[in-house]
Amino acid sequence: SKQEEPQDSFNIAVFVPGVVSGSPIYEMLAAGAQSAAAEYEHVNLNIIEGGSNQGEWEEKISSLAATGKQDVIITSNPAMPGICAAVSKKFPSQYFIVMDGYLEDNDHIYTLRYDQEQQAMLNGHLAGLVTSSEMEGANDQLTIGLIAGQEYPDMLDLIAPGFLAGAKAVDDAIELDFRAVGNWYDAAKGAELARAMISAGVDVILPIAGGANQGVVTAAHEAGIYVLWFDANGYAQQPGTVVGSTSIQQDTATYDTLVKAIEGTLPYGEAVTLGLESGFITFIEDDELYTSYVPEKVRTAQNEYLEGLK
Amino acid sequence: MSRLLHSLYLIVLFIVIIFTILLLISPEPVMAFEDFVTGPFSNIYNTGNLFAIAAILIICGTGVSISFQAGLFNLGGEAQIYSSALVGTLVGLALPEGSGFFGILVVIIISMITGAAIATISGFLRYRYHIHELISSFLLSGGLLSLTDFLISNTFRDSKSFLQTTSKLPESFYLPSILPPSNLTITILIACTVACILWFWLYKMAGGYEMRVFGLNKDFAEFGNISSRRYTILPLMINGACFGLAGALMILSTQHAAIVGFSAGYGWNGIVIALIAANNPIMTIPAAFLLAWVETGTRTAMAGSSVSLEMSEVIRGMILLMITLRFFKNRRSRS
Amino acid sequence: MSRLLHSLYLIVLFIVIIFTILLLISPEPVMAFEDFVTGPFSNIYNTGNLFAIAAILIICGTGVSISFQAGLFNLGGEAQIYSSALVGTLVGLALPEGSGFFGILVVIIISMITGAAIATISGFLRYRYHIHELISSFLLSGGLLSLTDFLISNTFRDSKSFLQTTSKLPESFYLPSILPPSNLTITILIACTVACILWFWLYKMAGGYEMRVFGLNKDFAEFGNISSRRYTILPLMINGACFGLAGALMILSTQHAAIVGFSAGYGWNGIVIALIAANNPIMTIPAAFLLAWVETGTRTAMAGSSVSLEMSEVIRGMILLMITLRFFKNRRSRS
Amino acid sequence: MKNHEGIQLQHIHKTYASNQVHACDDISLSLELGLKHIIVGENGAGKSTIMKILSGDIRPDSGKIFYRGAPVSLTHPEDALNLGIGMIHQVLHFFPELTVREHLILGMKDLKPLKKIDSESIDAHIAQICKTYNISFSPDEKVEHLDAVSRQLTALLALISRNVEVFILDEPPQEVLMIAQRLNEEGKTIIVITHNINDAISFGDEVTVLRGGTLQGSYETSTITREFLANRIMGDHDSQMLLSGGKKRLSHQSDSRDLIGNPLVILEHVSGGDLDSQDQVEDISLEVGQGETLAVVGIRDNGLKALESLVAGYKQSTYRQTSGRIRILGKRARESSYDEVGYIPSERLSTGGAVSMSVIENLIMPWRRDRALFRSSRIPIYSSKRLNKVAKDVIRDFSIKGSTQDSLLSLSGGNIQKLITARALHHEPQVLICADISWGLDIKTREALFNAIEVLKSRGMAVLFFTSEVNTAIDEADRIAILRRGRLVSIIKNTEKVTAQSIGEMML
Ligand SMILES: Nc1ncnc2c1ncn2[C@@H]1O[C@H](COP(=O)(O)OP(=O)(O)OP(=O)(O)O)[C@@H](O)[C@H]1O
Ligand SMILES: Nc1ncnc2c1ncn2[C@@H]1O[C@H](COP(=O)(O)OP(=O)(O)OP(=O)(O)O)[C@@H](O)[C@H]1O
Ligand SMILES: [Mg+2]
Ligand SMILES: [Mg+2]
Repeated sequence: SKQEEPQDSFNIAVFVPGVVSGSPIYEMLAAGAQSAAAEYEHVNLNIIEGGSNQGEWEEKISSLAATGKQDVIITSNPAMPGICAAVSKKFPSQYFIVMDGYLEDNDHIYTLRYDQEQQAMLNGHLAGLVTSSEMEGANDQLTIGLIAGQEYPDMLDLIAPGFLAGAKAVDDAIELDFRAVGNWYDAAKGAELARAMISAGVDVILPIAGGANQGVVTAAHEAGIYVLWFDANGYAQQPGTVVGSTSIQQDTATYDTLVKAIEGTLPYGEAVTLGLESGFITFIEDDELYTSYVPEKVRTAQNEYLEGLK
Repeated sequence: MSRLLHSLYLIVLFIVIIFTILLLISPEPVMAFEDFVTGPFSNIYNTGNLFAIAAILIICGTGVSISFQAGLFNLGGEAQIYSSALVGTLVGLALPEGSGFFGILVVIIISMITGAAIATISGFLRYRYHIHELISSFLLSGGLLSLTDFLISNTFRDSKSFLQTTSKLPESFYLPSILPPSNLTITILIACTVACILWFWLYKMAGGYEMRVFGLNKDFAEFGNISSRRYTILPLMINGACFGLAGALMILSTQHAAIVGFSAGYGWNGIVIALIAANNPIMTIPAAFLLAWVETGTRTAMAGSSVSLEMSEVIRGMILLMITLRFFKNRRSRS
Repeated sequence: MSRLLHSLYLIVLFIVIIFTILLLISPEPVMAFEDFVTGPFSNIYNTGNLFAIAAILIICGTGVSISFQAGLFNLGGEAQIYSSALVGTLVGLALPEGSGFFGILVVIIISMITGAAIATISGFLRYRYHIHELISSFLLSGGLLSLTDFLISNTFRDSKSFLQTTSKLPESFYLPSILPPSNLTITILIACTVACILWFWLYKMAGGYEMRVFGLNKDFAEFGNISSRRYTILPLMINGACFGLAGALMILSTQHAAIVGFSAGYGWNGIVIALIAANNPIMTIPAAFLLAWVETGTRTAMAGSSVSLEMSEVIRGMILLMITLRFFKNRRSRS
Repeated sequence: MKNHEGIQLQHIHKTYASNQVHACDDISLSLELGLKHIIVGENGAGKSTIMKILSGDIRPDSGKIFYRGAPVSLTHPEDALNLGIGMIHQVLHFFPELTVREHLILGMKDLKPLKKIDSESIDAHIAQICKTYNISFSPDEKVEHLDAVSRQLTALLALISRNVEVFILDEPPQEVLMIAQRLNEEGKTIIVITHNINDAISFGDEVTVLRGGTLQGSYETSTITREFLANRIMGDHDSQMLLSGGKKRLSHQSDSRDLIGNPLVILEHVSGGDLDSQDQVEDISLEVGQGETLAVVGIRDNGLKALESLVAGYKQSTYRQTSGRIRILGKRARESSYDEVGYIPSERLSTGGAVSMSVIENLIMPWRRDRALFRSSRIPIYSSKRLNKVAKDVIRDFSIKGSTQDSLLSLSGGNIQKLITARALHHEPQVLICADISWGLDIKTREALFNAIEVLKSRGMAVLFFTSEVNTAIDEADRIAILRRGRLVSIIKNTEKVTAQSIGEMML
C-alpha cells in the first residue's frame, strides 16, 4: 500500500528522546502529532522512542532520516536542535521540527520554544506568595526550593533565575535553595533532597526532575509543606500539597506546527519563542484543587501578577 | 588480641580512606564525613530505612550466595526481582480488598514462584543444552526488564497516577510497620530468618552439602553420583525465589505498587553482597548492613548537599572495593 | 548434505520465531518483519551502522575471548570501555586541534593503556592476593562507571551542550569514513585485523599456545614451565586494551565526544559474543554480525512500525536468546 | 539358566562421534555373578569403553543390557549404582579440596536433601569398613594429598559403603586387587581390566579377550595358559618372545657394563618435600650414571612423590627443598632443556597433558619454542606442516592409536601414556626422570618402550625411575634404591639374587 500513493502520502516521524509514557511533555508531543495526523487522510504517523542513552539519539534520528521516507521528523527537547543540525549535514534534504528547542538559520529546521523564564517566574511568584503567607504549612523563613534533575544551561540561565525573580517580586528578601538530583528518575534521592531542604527551612519546592518529582511530593506531603508543578497540570499529584501549576500547551503547539508543515506553509529556518501572551504557557487557575486549597488572598495576588506579565 | 588490633586497624583505615575521598571531592569534607558516618543514625527515619534496605539486600545476597556456591552465575537478578514483583502486585490487585494476611501470603508466594520460574529457565538451558546460565540469564533479564517496563507503563498502568505505576495495593496488604515513619517493616525479621534457614541447609544438611560439592567442581561431580540436574536447577530456583521474595517485600512494605524501575540495582547489589559475604548466607547480614550503611550514609551526605549523586556512587564503589580487598586479603591470610 | 539441511532448518526456524514474536506485538507484523530482515540493508546508512556496530562488538568479543581462554573472568568490561574512552577523549581535547592522524593514534593508544591498566589491576590482585578477578573487576567497574559519569557530567562537561557530554573533538580526529553518511569508518578493518592478529597469536604462536594451556590445565602449564604470573596478568591486559580500543574507536568514529552512558552494554555484549564464538577470535566476526544485525533490525522494525522501545528490546532479547540457544545446541550435538 | 541371573551385554555397538572410532563392535558378554572376571586386550581394544557402558558412564549406540534377567537402561552412573554396579576408573575424578570422609558422604545412598549429616556415625562406618578390609588412612586427609593408590582405595571405600554388588576395576593396583579378593569371598562380583597376564590367570575365574573392538572369546582361567592368552590378545605375533622379556633382556645386557658411567644425576644430602604431609624425604644421596637405570622404590606418599617432584623441580610451591644439592647434568632441577632431561610425571593426565587439546598440542609442550617448528627461524609462527610432521613421526615411532588432530581425551588410557612417554623420549634426552611408565601399557607396547629406552641407554642416557611396584623395578633397573619413610635404606645392584620379597621387607 506504501507504493500506491507515493506522491500523495505525507510521512511524519515523531522522535521521542526518551520514552513517551510518564513524561507529560512527550505525551503532549505524541498527542498533538496524533491529532494532526488524524485530520488528514494521507498523513502517516510514526512515533519512535529513542530511549535514555543520549549517545544513541543522533544515530537513531539519522537512521530515520536515512530511510528517505520521512517528510518531516519532529522531536522535542533543548538538546535536539544541535543533534538535528548534525544529522542535517549528513541528510541535507531532510526537514526537522524541534519543539522546546532553539536554533536559528538552518533552512531545514524549524524550532519552537517556550519562554521558560516567564514560566518559571509564574511558579516563583506563587512560591514567594506561599512562603510568606499564613498558610498552614508555611513558616516564617523566606526560603523557597528548586530541585532539578540535572544542571543544564536552560536550568541555570533561565529557569532558576526566573523562579527567583518571580519570588523576589513578592519580597526581595526571599532566597533560593537550589539542588540537583543528578538524574531524572531516582525518586528516593528526590525525597532525600526534599527532606534536607525542609530541614533547612524551605516550605515550598518546585521540582523539575522527572521521575524524581514523585519523591519530592512524598517528602513534602509527609512534612506538610508545599510543592509547585511545572509544564503540566499537577494538582492531582497530591491534593493540598501541590498548590500551584504552570503548564505549557505542547500538544496544541505541536498540532499547530504540524498542520502548517502538512499544508506546506511552515517557515523552516525560523526559530520561534512562545511567551505568555501566546497562550501556550499558562498558570492553571481554574482547577478546583487550586481554588479549594489556596487562600483567596494568595490567588488574587497571583492573578494580578499573571495578568501583569501578559 | 592481635585479631582485635587488626580489626581496629581496619576501621581506622576505612575512616581515613573515606575521609580522604570526601576531602578530595566535597566542598565541605568535615560536614560530609559527619553526615556520612552519623547520618544513618541521626533520626528514626534514616535508621529505619537503613534496616529496610539491609533486609532486601540480605535476601538478594543470600539467594545469589546459593547459586554461587553451586558454581552458577545468575546475572538476571534485576529482572527476577522486578518482573516477579509486578506479577505479585497484579495478583494482589486481583484479590479482594480486605485479604489481609492471606493476601500478603499469596503475593509473596506468587512472586517467589515467578522469580524461581524465570531463574529456572536458565538452569534448565544450562542442564539440557549446556548454554551458560550467565548468558541466558543476562539476555532473558534484558528482555524481561523491558517487557515489565512496558506492562507497567502501558497495559497495567494506573491511569489516575502521573507516575508510571500500577494501582496501589489496598492497605490490608501493607506489612506491619516497625519504627514508623520509616519504611521499616517486619522484612528485616523475614530476611534474617531466610538467611539462617539457607545457611542451615547449606552447611548442616545433605542437600546443601551436595550442592556445595557440586559447585566446587562440576566435572567431577559424577564420582559422588550427585545429580547434576538437581544442582544445576535447584540453586537457580532458590536464587530466583529469593529475588522474587525481595521484590514482593519491597512492594508490600515500601512501594505498595509496581513503579517503573523501582527495584533497579538490587540484582547487582545481590551479587556484590554475596561476593563480600564469601557466599555465606549468615555473612550476608553484616555485609548487607555495611552496604546499607554506605548507601544511607552517602544519601544523607548528599542531601546535606555536600556531595553530588554520582560522587556518592563513586564513594560507594571505592568503599566496596576497599572492603572487598581488605576482607579477602584478611581471609586469605587466615587460611 | 545433512549439514546443509540442518542449516536450512535453523534458518526457517529463526524466521518463524521472529515472525511469531512480531505477530504478537506489532500492529503490522508483515511490514515489521520485512523491516527487521531487510531493514539493515535497505539503505547505506543502516548497512554502514550494522558494520560499525559489528566492528565494536568484534573487538570487545575478541578481548573477552582472550581472557576466557586463559580461564579468567573479566566482568569489568563496561567500565574498561567507558572510562578509557573518557581518558582518550580528554587527551584528544588537550592536543592541538589539527593533530590529525597523530592525534588519532595518541587517543587510541592512551585509551588502550587505560583499559589495560584497569583490567591489569584485577589480574594483579588475582596473582598477588588470590582475589578472584571476577569480584575485583566487577566491583572496580561499579566504582569507575560512577566516577566516569561524574567526571563527564561535572568536571569535564561541555557547559554549552544540553547533553551531558564533554566537548567534541576537532574534526581532524574523526576517522576516515567509509560509506558516508553512515557511521562506518575504518573501524571494521581495524576490528577484523585485531581479531585476526589475536587469532594468529592464540593458535599459531608460542605465547598464545602457552596461554591456552594455562587456561586449560594449570598443572600441565607448570609442568611445562609456563609462567603463571604472565598468563594471569597478560590476558586481562589484552582484554582491557581491547575494551579501551573499542571505546576509543566509538569516540573517534561515531560520538566524537564522551557522552554519559554512551557505551552502555558493550562490556556485557562482549561476553555474549565471546561465548557464542566459543572464545575463538575469528568466530567473533560472524557472531558480532549476527548481534549487530539483530540490533539494527529491531531498530529499523521499530522505526517503521511504531513498536515501542520496550517492546523492541523484548524482541531483541528474545531473538538473541533463540540464536544463542540454537547455536549452542547445534555446537553441542556436533561434539 | 545361570546366565539369566547374571549380567548380559548383547550386541553392543559404540562408535565415538568425534573421531568415528568403532570402539565396540557387536560385543556380547555374559558375566556370571559371584565370580572374578578379567577383561584383557591391547591398548585401545575397547575395554574401558565396554565397561563404561556397563557402568552407565557412556551410552551404547545399540545393544541391550540385562541384569539379573531384566533389561536395564543405564543413562547415568547413578542408574548403575542403584542396581549395585559400580566402577573405579583408572584415572579418577575427584574434588581435590574435599577430605576422604566428605567423599564417602557423597556416595551415601540414603542421602536426602533435607537430611542432617551425622558425621559421628559416618566416621564409625568408615572405621568399620577400614577394619574389615584392612585399609589404613585417616578420613580427614584431603584427597589432593593422596597418591593414586590411596585415591583408588577411597573410591573403592565409597563403592563398598554404597553396598555395591558388582565392582568394575579399570587396571587396579595390587592393593585394590587384594581387597577385591576379599570382596569376592563375600560373594561380590568383580570385573577387572588388566594388562598383566599373570594377574589375569592367577586372580580371575574367567577371562574375556577384546581386540580392536571385537570380542575374541571368553575362557575359564583354569583351562588356559599364559601363552594361549597372550596369543589371543595379540594375534599370531611372536607372543612367546614378548612374554619372557623383562629381566632376561636385562641380564644379558648388563653383563657388559659393570662400571657405572659418568654420573649425570647427583643428589647430595637432599631433604624436603610437602611440609604439610608425610610426603617428605630426608638426607637423600645418590648418583645415576650414564647408560644406567636407577629405580627408586618406596611407598608413594612416604617420600617417593616428594623425591620425584624435587628432582623434577615440579610443584615448587608445594614441594620445597630444605637442604642439600641436586645436580642434573651439572645444573639445578628444571634448568635443563627438553633435549637434556625428559620427565614423565606420575600424575599422567592431571599434569602430563591438557585433555581437551589435540595430540599435536600436547606433544609440542616441551619444545614449543623450538625454531624447528616455526615457519622460518626469524618469524616465530608455527608451521602446520612442521607440527604435523613431528606429530606423525611420534605417532608412528610409538605406534600410538589416534590421529594428530584428535583431542587427548579421545585416546585410550594406554595411548595417552604412550604419548606422554613418547614426548619425553622423542628428542633423545641424556637423562630421563620417570615414574611408573609402564602403567597401563599392554605387553607389546611395554616391551617396545623398554627396548626403546635400552637403545637410548646404550647411547648414554641415564634413567632415574620412581616406582612403588617392586616387580617393575626388578625387571627394568640396573640398581635399586629403597626408600623407607623418606630415607634411603640402601642402594643395591639388581642381580639374580634380588627378589621382590627381599626388597619388600626393606621397604617396611
Ligand atoms: N571419548 C572418546 N572419544 C573418542 N574416541 C575414544 C574415546 N574414548 C576412547 N576412544 C577410542 O576408542 C577406542 C577404544 O578405547 P578404550 O578406552 O575403550 O580402549 P581400552 O581398551 O581401554 O584401551 P587402553 O588399554 O589403552 O585403556 C580407542 O581407539 C580410543 O581412541
Ligand atoms: N581426567 C579425565 N578427564 C577426561 N577424560 C579422561 C580423564 N581420564 C581419562 N579420560 C578418558 O577416559 C578414557 C579412559 O580412560 P581410563 O584411564 O579410564 O582408561 P584405561 O583404559 O583405564 O587406561 P589404561 O589402559 O591406560 O589403563 C580415555 O579415553 C581417557 O581419554
Ligand atoms: Mg516561609
Ligand atoms: Mg582403558
